[in-house]
Amino acid sequence: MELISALLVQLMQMMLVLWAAPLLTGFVRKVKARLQRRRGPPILQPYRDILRLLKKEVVVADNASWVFRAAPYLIFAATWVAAALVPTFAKGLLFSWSADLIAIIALLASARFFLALAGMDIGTAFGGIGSSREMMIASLAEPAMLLVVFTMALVARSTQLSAVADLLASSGVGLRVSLGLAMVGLIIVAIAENGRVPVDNPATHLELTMVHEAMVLEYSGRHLAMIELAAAVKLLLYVSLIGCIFVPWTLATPGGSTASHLAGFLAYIAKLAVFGFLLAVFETAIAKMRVFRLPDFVGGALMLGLLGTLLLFASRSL
Amino acid sequence: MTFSADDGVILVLVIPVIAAAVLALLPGYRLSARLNMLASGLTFVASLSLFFADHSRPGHYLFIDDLNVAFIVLNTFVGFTTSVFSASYIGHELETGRLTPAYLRFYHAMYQVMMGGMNLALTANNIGLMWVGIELATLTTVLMVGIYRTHEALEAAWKYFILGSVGIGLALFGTILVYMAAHPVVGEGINGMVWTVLVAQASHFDPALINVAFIFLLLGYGTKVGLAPLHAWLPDAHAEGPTPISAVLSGLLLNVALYAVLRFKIVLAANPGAVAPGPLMVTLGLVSLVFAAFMLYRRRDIKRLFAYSSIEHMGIITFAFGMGGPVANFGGLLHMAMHSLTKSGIFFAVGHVAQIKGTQKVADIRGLTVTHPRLGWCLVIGVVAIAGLPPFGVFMSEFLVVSSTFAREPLLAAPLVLGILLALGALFYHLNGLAFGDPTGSDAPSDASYAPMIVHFGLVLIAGIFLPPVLVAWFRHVAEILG
Amino acid sequence: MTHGLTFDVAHLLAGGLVLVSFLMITQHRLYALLNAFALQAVLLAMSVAWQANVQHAPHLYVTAMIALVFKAIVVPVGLHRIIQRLGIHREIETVIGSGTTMLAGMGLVALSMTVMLKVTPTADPLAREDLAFALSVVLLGLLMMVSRRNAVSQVVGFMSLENGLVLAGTGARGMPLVVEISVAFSILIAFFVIGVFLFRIRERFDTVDVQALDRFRGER
Amino acid sequence: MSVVAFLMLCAAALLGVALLAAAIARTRAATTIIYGATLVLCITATALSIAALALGGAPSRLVLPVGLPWIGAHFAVDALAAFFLAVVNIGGAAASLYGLGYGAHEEEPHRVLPFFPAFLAGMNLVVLADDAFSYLLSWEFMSLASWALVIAHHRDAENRRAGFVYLIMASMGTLALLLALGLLTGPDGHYDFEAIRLGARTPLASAMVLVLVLIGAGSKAGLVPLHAWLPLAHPAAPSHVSALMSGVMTKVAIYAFIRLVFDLAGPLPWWSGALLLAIGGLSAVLGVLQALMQDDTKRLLAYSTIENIGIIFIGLGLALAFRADGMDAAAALAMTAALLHVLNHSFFKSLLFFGAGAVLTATGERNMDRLGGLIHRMPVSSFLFLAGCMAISALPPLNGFVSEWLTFQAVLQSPDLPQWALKVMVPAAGGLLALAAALAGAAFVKTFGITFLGRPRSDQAAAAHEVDRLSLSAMALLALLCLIAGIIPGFIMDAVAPITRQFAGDALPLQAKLPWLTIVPAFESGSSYNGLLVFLFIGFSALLAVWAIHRFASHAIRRAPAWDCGFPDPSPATQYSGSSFAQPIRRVFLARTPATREEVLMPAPGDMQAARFRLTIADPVWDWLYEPFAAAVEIASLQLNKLQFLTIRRYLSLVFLSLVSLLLVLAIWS
Repeated sequence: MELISALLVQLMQMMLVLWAAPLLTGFVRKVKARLQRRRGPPILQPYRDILRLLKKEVVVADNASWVFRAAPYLIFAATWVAAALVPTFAKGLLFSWSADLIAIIALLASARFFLALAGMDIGTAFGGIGSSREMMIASLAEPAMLLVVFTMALVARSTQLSAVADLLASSGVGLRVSLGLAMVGLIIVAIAENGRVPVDNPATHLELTMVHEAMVLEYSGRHLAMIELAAAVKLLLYVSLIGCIFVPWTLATPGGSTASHLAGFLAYIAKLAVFGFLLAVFETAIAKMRVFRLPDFVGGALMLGLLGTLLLFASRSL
Repeated sequence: MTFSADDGVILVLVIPVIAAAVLALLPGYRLSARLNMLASGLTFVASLSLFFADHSRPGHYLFIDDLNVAFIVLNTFVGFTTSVFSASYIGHELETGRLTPAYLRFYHAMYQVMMGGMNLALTANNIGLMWVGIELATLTTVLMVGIYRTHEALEAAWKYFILGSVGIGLALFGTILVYMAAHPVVGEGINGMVWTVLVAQASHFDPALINVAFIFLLLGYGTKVGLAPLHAWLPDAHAEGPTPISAVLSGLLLNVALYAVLRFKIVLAANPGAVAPGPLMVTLGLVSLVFAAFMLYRRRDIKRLFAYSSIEHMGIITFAFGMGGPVANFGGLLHMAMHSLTKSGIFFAVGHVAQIKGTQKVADIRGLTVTHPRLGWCLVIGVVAIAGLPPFGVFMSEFLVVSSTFAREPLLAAPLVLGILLALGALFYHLNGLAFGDPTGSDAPSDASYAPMIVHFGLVLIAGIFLPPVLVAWFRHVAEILG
Repeated sequence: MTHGLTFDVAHLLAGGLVLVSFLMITQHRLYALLNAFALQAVLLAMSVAWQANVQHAPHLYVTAMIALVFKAIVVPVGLHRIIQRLGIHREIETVIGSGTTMLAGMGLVALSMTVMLKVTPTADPLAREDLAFALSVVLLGLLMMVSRRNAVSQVVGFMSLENGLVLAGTGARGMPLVVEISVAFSILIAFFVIGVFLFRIRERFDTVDVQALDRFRGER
Repeated sequence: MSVVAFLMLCAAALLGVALLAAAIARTRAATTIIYGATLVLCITATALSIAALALGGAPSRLVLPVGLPWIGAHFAVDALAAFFLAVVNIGGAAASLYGLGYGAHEEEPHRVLPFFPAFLAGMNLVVLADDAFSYLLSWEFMSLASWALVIAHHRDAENRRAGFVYLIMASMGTLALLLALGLLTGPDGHYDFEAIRLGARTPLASAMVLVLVLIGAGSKAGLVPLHAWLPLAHPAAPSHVSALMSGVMTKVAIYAFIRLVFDLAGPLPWWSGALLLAIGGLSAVLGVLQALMQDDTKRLLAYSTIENIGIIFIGLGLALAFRADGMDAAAALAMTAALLHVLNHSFFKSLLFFGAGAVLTATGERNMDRLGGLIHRMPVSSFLFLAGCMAISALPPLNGFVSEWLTFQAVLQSPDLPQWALKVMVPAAGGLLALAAALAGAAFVKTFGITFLGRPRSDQAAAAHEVDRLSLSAMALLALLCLIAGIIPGFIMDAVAPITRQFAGDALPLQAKLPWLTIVPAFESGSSYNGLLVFLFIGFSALLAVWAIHRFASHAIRRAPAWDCGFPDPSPATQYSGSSFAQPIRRVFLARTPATREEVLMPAPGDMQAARFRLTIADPVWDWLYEPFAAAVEIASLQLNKLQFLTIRRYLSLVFLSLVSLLLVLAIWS
């Protein structure tokens, strides 16, 4: 019975991230449009896009290799698995012990790895631009993320997300400078990783400024759909990550009552809304950066992460 | 058995003399080359008998003890292999007209005289006789170095002669001083020059006197050993003389001179009041080692290159004996033997190379392993061995010397290691061009005689992996004698 | 009773040798140098003979004769010939000024004294003095070899070095092989002189042919 | 007969094969015979060593009456030796298998065949040796054999130079080790390791040993700043030998370090750990940055070896630090991580070098800027190479991730360290590690993307062909090992437990017992990772997606020219090249450093020729460390060489002066 419910929660969670992801994307777009005094597309537009793309035939460049065609599914799978391991409304997921925070980062890294390769497969100039810039950004964002993880793991003595959430939920930790730094760092990383303004503009098609779009330039039909979905899931993943680490109190505990799960679920939706809104505001407020200004921005996250880790000792030794 | 030490000793000394006389009279180089081989071979066999000779009864003039028997055997052995090599080498010289039959006759006779002189120096129990032997060997080698009668050869021979004579003079003065020191103790006459007696009585000698004596002997015989800064004659003599002579010089004469130094070191060590000989030898050794290592880089003549490497190794050996102690002495003795075998083997190879390519300039010899694989790889093996890389014997001796030194005198190990490394770098810097890359010069097939090389390198290889227990036990005993 | 006398005579002769050595390193003309050397040879012969007398060692007379005949007569005459034959000009090129040479010589003598007089007096005093003088003669000879550019004077330097050796050897009571050694050395010297003659070494005996070195050894 | 005896037999047999090769090298069948023999022997040795490890690695000893007299040659196999023997021989077996196919393309097989088995034998003997002499002998023999292999293609001046530099550095390392061993054995020559273990030594001596071993083994392993020879030498050799040098020989150096420092040197202070951390982190980051700048695939791989060695040394440094502070469990964790990475790196680095070799045989090109699109011509090789790239980029579920994950877990134990310096340094090292991992990802995206994807940049690349089956099977074998080691690392961690128990005083909890083959670094921390499940999840969800889409949505597909924002098919030259791919990272990390110099050559106004952009990549270590030394030798030899041209009189004065000075010494002292 125990197992069944846990399995149920796990599966619900996987489905949830899958279905909620486009919604979040659409919501952010909508809010952005409103803030820019546009009416903007309906919130459900992303679903429509994906469905249409799925129905269309795929146009593949003549010299595309199997990497090009396999990549979308691998990217999607890796992202999805990663997202499935992040507690959204309930912690202590059944399979959470199969991968910890570091593994989640690595899963996202593999997704990126294939995306970058796919970008280079056709052998066009834009694919190369996208891939090389993506890897440059990642080379800063990934270590920053890991340092943030260190900060939390050193507090929790574990890299297991549920454990971290538990610890932060138990008010024994209290508010720490280092955790605050970690949060800022994590948000910057999230922005960079999801290719949001100011790092990248998901709406642009001005070739020389785009990163993510440049890599997927050659994609069409179901492939593109997979990639778009994966991107949406990734955004959701980061949002729920931030949610579960820094607002862990609403998470339902395993074996808890259905009511608690329901409450957790509603709270989760609320979190998504809030973070989505904030993201939209942030994006409208700030302008896209030149590519070579990015290191300062993302490198800032790296510094914050390291600072957080070091300050941790200062605060621990109090 | 009825065999007594003296017979063996007599044989070792007499055979070369007779052979020299015969060779001086014989025309026809083929025959005399054969005879030369034969005589050297016989001497070698005779020397082997010395192992069974009893070492208890040292004579006034000659004697055999554990220290010199090894040197004699090594000496006669390398003398023999060199004579084999020289047989195949000299013929070519005759074809190219660098030597005339008359000179060849002279050459062979002198070869035997030189061997006789060195054997005399080694078997002598009398420091005067030892001096005579070394002088004899030196003068004959002087004549052989000049045998090509080219400007360079004469220049080299002349330089060798002058420096050698001064060395001889200093050594003699030292010998006289030793006698003077012994005089009050052992009384007048022959006894004052008998080494065994000297060692026995050394503790009563006047310290100040044998101190001076040792300085003169160290510098006098050190000139022969080729220790920097007394080395000047050595590179040119090696480079300009016939290659067999270079081989014998590097392989044997240097050892004999060092042997003389060791004899006197023992005397000095037996006297409590005297200065410790160690520091002097250590200093000279290190200077020679590092100096030669640097000099190796700028050599353009292949034979001069390996001559300098001889200086380097003599430096290591002198250093080892200067350090003293069972391990270091063992290493020194081993290194001595290994160096003679390896270096003479290298000179065999180099001799053939120079003959084939018609030049001694390193820059003009390229890609030997391509044109002459066997010769080229022999050279590579030789350089690998002499550079102190395993699995060859030099590695073992250097291992013993360095490790024991560092445990005792870390500061001394630094220059030692630096010198070894520098020398290795220089050798391979040259080898890179010599053996590898696109070949230059003639690729005419060589009628080289590989047997001597293979035997030498084979022995060095075996010694590097497995030393026969008898040899070891005996080396260790000698190491204790050396203190 | 005669000890004092023997000592003084030996001392006198040995000291004479050293003096003549000084004389030699200050010479500027070849012939004068040769004469000085001949004088030294004579003195050597006398001191050897005296030792032979004192030590009752007749074989030393042989050495004395060699010194007298060979060194005092044959070699100097031969060198005269060579000088004329090869037309070597008579000035001696010195490396360092004669004054400096003098001082250096003094220093060397002082050095040999200090070194030798450390020897405990128990050793035979005769031998001791002789050694001190012999050592200074040897060193002076070396000094001459290195401070003169001229081949002949270098030969002479070597010979005076050898005189010192013989002096020491004969001073050593009952030392065997002295005769043989002196003979061997005479041969050596013969080599020297012949070499100088054969190789037509006019001025320097530094080298046979300077160009040859640059051409062949050319490792510059 | 004991295990060690059998292993010695294998090594001896390898030497025999070397001799045989020297005899028959020029015959036609030689390649097959020799590599076949080495393959068999390596497999045997692997089986033996794994058996020894499985039996818990109780030390078994053997003394032969050879080697150093009055001591004999000692050989022994304990858990550590067994583990590294397995690493060596698996690599050797793979290389032999690859060589069976690859060797056929060798122009001068007689310059490779005799030395290949000798090299393998040398590496085996180093690990087997149990006394100072046999140890150093095998060590230098190994270097010598590999030197011969480096200059196998001796007609290329670059290779000769590489061989020269390599031999110098190797001998320097040997001499450093010799000094270290001399310090350990003491003056009266207790040369066998057992005696050394018993002998007591001062802390100072132990520290000196550490530094000397760091120089000796570190130069061989390629630690910054002693690494400069490595990117020259490893690529110069034939590819399967490069694989051995990079994948295996560096591991032998690691073994040397562990044996001498953890086993023989005795207790070490905590700062030794800090030292290792600093050097390791430096090597990791600088190595991978340099790798990213290279356009020569083999050189890139060589630099990435430096990075991975750095990672291993971070693990070892953590182990030392924890051990010094008595945190045995943490030390065990760090050491396990290091050992696991040793194994993993040997797998994927060999695989990658094989791949580079395959490209080399197929196209004759090492410069990736003249390659591209090979995935169409050599599908199998490219697939296997991709596996290698993923593994080395530490992507789950492959093996590279596991060891890095464990290293991170070890880093997370740092708060309990008492020393502040370490408290601060360890997370910093962790940061460097993360940076290195991310950059490695970039480097291998570049390698695979530029070489195999896109369109051919040269005719050779366009005309490439798949390589022979034997080479492919060797690569496939290694790729499979990468996957296995990635999804069930627990067994390996259990296998190395005796080693950590011996040298770190503790071991990880038994992994095999855990459900679903999960691995946990320590029970109290809830951290855990399960490669198998991650693998299954990804596979399952990917398949699910594919099935769902092809079942419910369209599966129509149409081929068309590339879109490329509407530029009609541009020339392959418009593709990103290797250096342009690396340009953003170069700008970020190496701008205005001596490592890179960019210059734009503008033609004079009115001049018709095009402007040119020149980029020069340099390894600053050359200018800072090696060139000055070389210059010093240059000058010194030049000055001293004047002594060769003095006149006889001057030489005489040298003699005279030394005589006088010695007499003076005597007159003044004594």
